[in-house]
Amino acid sequence: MGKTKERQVTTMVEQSQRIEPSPSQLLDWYRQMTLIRQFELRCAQSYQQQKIGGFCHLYIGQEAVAVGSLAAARPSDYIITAYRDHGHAIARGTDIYPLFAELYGKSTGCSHGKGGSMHFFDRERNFFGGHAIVGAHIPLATGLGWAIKYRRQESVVFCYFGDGAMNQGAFHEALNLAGLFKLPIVFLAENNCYGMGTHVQRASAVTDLKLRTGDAYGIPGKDVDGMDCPAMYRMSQAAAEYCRGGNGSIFLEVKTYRYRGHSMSDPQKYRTKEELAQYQRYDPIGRLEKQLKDQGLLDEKKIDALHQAIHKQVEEAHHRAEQDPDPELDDVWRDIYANPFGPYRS
Amino acid sequence: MGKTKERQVTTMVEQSQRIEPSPSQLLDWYRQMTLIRQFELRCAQSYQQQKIGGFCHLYIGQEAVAVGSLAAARPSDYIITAYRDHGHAIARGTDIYPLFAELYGKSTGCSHGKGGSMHFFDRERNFFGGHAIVGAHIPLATGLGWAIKYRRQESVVFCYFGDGAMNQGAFHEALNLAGLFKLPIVFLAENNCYGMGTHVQRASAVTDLKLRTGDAYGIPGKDVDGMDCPAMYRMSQAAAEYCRGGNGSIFLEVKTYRYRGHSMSDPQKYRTKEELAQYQRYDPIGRLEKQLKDQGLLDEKKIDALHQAIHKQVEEAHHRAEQDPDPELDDVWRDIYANPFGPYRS
Amino acid sequence: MYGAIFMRIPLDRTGRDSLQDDYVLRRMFMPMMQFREALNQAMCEEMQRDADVFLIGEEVAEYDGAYKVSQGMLAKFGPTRVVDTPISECGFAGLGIGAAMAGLRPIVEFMTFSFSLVGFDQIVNNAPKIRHMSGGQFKIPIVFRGISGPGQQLAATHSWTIDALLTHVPGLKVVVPSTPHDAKGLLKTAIRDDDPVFFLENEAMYGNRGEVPEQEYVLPLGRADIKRAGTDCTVVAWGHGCLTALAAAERLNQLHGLAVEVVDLRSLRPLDEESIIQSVRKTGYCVTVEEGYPTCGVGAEIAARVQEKCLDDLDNAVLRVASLDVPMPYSKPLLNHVVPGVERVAEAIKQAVYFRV
Amino acid sequence: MYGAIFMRIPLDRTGRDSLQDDYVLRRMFMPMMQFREALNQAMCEEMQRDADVFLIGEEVAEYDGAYKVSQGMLAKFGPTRVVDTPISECGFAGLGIGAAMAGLRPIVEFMTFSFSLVGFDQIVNNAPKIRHMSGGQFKIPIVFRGISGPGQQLAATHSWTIDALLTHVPGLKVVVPSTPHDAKGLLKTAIRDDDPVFFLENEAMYGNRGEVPEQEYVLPLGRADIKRAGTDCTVVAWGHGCLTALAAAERLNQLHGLAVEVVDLRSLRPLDEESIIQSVRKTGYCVTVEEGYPTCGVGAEIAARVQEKCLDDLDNAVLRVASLDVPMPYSKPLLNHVVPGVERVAEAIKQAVYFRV
Ligand SMILES: Cc1ncc(C[n+]2csc(CCOP(=O)(O)OP(=O)(O)O)c2C)c(N)n1
Ligand SMILES: Cc1ncc(C[n+]2csc(CCOP(=O)(O)OP(=O)(O)O)c2C)c(N)n1
Ligand SMILES: [Mg+2]
Ligand SMILES: [Mg+2]
Repeated sequence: MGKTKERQVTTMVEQSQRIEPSPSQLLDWYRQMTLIRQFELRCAQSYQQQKIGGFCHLYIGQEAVAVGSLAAARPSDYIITAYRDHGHAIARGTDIYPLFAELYGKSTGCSHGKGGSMHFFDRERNFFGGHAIVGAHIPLATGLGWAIKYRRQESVVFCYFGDGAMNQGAFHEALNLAGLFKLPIVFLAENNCYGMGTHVQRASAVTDLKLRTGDAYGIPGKDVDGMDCPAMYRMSQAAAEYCRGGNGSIFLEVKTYRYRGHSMSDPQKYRTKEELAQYQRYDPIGRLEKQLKDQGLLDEKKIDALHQAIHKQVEEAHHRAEQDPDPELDDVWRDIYANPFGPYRS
Repeated sequence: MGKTKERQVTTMVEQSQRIEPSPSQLLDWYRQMTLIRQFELRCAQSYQQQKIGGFCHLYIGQEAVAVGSLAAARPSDYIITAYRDHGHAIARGTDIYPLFAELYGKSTGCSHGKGGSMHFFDRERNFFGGHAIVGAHIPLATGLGWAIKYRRQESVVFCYFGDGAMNQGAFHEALNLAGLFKLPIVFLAENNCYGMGTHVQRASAVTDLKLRTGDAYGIPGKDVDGMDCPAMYRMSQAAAEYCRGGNGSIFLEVKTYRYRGHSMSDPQKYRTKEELAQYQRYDPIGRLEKQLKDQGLLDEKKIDALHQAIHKQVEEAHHRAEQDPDPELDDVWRDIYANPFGPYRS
Repeated sequence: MYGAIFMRIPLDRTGRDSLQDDYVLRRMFMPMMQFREALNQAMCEEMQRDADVFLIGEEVAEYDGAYKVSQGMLAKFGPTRVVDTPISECGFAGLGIGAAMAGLRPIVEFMTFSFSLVGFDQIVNNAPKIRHMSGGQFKIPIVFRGISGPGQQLAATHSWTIDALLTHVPGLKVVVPSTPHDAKGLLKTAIRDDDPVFFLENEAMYGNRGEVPEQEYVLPLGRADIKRAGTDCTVVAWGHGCLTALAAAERLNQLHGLAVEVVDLRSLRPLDEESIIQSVRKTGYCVTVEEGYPTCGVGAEIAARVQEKCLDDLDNAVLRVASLDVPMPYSKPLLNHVVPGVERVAEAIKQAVYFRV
Repeated sequence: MYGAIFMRIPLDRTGRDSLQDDYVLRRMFMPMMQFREALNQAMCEEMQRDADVFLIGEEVAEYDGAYKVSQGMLAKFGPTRVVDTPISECGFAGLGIGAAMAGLRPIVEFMTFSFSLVGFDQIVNNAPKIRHMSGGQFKIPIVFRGISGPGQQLAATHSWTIDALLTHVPGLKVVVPSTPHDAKGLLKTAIRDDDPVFFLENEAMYGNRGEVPEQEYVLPLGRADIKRAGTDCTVVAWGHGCLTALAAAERLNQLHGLAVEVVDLRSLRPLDEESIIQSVRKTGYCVTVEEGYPTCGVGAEIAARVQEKCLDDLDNAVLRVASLDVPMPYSKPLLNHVVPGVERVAEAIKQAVYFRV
């Protein structure tokens, strides 16, 4: 990686350290992370009751990544991620009612019941989806970045994927294109240590993931503590600025951990309870809660009130979604073609 | 890249410098390179006469790469390359008569007329082919390396590909597998500055190709002068030893240049005559010829005799191949299945 | 070199109302033009018309296109709109799809569709399904174009006729023109279409010349064209196979006075089933012609539909002509033996109509 | 739980002479076994028999297989022969093919064949064509196995029935068993076969139980099996679709006394055309059942062949039952509407035989 790039990155990191979130931001993030977690606990429950089908990949433990990074995103920025997408959608501001409805396969769902847990979309919020083929959305991110550059916009793409996805050819080709065309993309590798049951050490020849993109694609890499929401925000904000400045792409190795199994049907024999417990000690929500308490911004009463409000919000959205009608059977022919023909004409 | 790896590579380079090819080796390489060039000039002629079909990618200018590196290969080593494969097959020892016959699509061809220029194969010499989908043979090389390791053999894979191929996903996945499983593979990227009409600077976000594999896959990279046959030999020999020693794979960025168009139908508007002329000054054959003359191993008379012998060899092989019969039409059903059925049964 | 015709473009049965204005009877001047020029014109006109359209692919810009289809376009539109890529089919196909999601209208050139297989997931999963999986929130207005069909002795991996693999997949559209005229009109429509359209060309046809109107025109997707009218046998073909079929029809007419009707599908998805059925109802016989592998091919689909929709009108089974069921060999005589030529098509037609000398 | 039968494995018409010794009438004890156990046994037996056989794929080793097909195999054979990979389908498919070229006999597991599309070039270009392009110098004894078919609400990209895409390609073999018995016998043959064999399983069937002989046995590729004999209508099916067909046949028998014959193809390439034709000659009616997309599907191929080979024996057109021609939706009622169930197959059969109450 060239000297200029290195200097730019040092500047970026320094800049990030000067960014100070406001109390209201911190409180909002606490609320968002709690909302994501409550949402997902409710999902887990419904899934176990077999009311939700398909695969369901919970984000529990990783909430700070989506919340902290997307706090740095403008409404005009583009967001794209993989199938573990609940947290990103909620942090992007999608209401949880259409998300629940999607999980229930209802036509009121955020993808009209066609996508399910792995395929949340929200066009209005520039949320370009959850995508379920590992790595296959990373090239799409280059297209989003391309469109931004083509139109000389100031926007940035936030592209999320897992440590496991980095071993896909699609990752390689996309990163080279992003480096070559200097596309405004923040690549966020959520390194939660596992791709399904395989530890990153057993999947990646090099485990220091932040190094994988510098010499290979001229895209500087930095790591960041994904269990620390303000840290995520600071680095993402600086990274987005770096990209808006026309410097091309940047790569963040986000160190995080998922508490639950890969999906709902994972016996998790590949890790010990101790390993899990160790990470849970750094729980992103607990950590921010403590900070907010220390700063006098939260107390037990406020926390209780907030949790109750969120609980109510979750239950109401869930209930409403559950009551919604299933799609009409004829819906299977709809929304396949934008210029439909034959049986696809509605 | 780890400290241990770096040390190993330094050792390898030092070792390579101590390797001294014998006079008879040098003379043989001179003969081989001349044979390859004469062979290909004959190909070009036949192609222009439209006696040869398909695509035909000449190796002229790059002869030192195949000859020098394959001088380091044992008969039990595995060789695999892309569609620009004439030089590798000849340097591996395949007789030029079945190669000509292949170009003519004859059943006496090295691939029985089924493969053509891009698909030379020679099982007997562990030459695992010419492959025409860019990058797609690199994963095959990991399989060859896997088989060697599985059987605890001492062999090494020599895997050749172009600078352009390095932007394929297949390259990425293969290098990661090779790094992860520590497979005995010498990866030789023949950087001839162009993938078709696209300069490496316009295709690769990072043009210092030798750096692309260290941090990304834990596979150390070194560059080597591909216009210098003895240098190619020394480095390849040391690299092969590195792999035989159980250290895993190694990556060589081979700096070279092709004199002819990408294929026979390339108007070459993407480069200047001067650029070409500059590289031709370092012509691998001319350079070795000068060295051999300086060492008193060759003189004009010997050179003449050798050229005439090779000319005769080429003409005879060509003539014989041209006379050979076309395959029987029923041959189209043959050699598709090893355990054939229905119409594929011969 | 100039003709003048009335274009036979019907007004009904098209899915694209917004385009119907263009389908009018018009007197047109028809200069002769190469297939590749027609494609070039279509792209240039659409790029002039709509700033969101851009062309991307290997060697499309500085090299002027591996097969010179994009000749001069870099000079005309500059490097932001005519874009060379690394050899990364998965990457730049995905880039195109992402750009389409963001509202641009990319034309992605595959040097040949044989190379698209390394990016197959992008083209059969992302392109056709993201709209659906998002419940219709996104449209994917993208054209993938390039060569489909066996080239000149390029051997097995380089000689894909990809028609059937793509036609199999709902969410895509597949267009295969057989004349410069159709190529231009269909490509313009494909570029304006809001869905992923695969536009399949053929190396052997790039140099073909044909009449192309001077005035602007577009052709609807999903409308077959009767390239030769006849009453004795229906031959269903498309792309390069259509030319083979026409030659066979001509030969049979000259030799035996047979009146063969050649239905040029022009697009495989949407498929103009009605035109096929109508023709078969008339002739009672049907032969399909394709250059791809026979098994689960497009010919199989047509045969299955024809027997389903008009079994009682058939006086013989639908016969399929396709490449032999083998990988393409390099050797020229072998290759010519594998790919269906005029002779083989003519024989099949004779067999289909129980023709005996 | 134990039955005893004489196995009906004929001796003729098989392409694999070396295996014929195994196809003898034998009295066998038949313990009940899950489909996944049958697969597991087949792999274990072949790995015990031949040290060149190894299993590689995502999560096959330490995780015991994403769908537990390889349960216990790591413990039995160690990490050199039961190998976890990164999520690199192109990479490890290629690794398998390369290892096969070098003489090993890999079994490559795709978690599902939906994921194989990112490595599609390896499986449709390298695997089936290298032998051919080398003029027969190399054989590629490799098995790719995994799930093909819509799972439980996995949405469009994850629900591929890949049968037709693969069957299209000469150079491959495609096997789709419907019972634990067939699965074991066919997988063992596939592993011993010297060509690339695609072995397509189905999540919905892994838990199914059936009788499996205790003694060793293998089954030939390319031999259909009449899973239910009947005289009123031929239903051609395979894999999971075969179970749907059997259920429909049973229902029609109970409700209306129809005697439906169900031909289980078991392998799509080689395809046992003779068995299909024989059955259709007998019944005069034919329905195909598949879970993939209909267009250019395997049903189309069968319909095309049936009408070609025995048009005069058909008393009605061949009807195809397939998934609707749409991407798979997530919603359960929508999914169930798209994938053909017993009801839809039964209706098609009634329609095919002009059945009226
Ligand atoms: C191409 C492909 N291969 C395999 C899978 C199955 N699969 C789904 S998620 C997953 C693990 C991905 O791990 P990672 O990228 O680290 O993301 P995480 O699940 O940890 O968020 C696998 C193997 C898939 N969906 N797509
Ligand atoms: C996947 C794929 N894409 C495109 C092509 C067309 N093509 C053949 S060779 C080539 C250039 C390759 O360049 P490089 O790897 O540098 O090798 P070189 O030709 O310089 O030896 C291209 C684009 C192909 N064969 N395969
Ligand atoms: Mg992970
Ligand atoms: Mg090159």
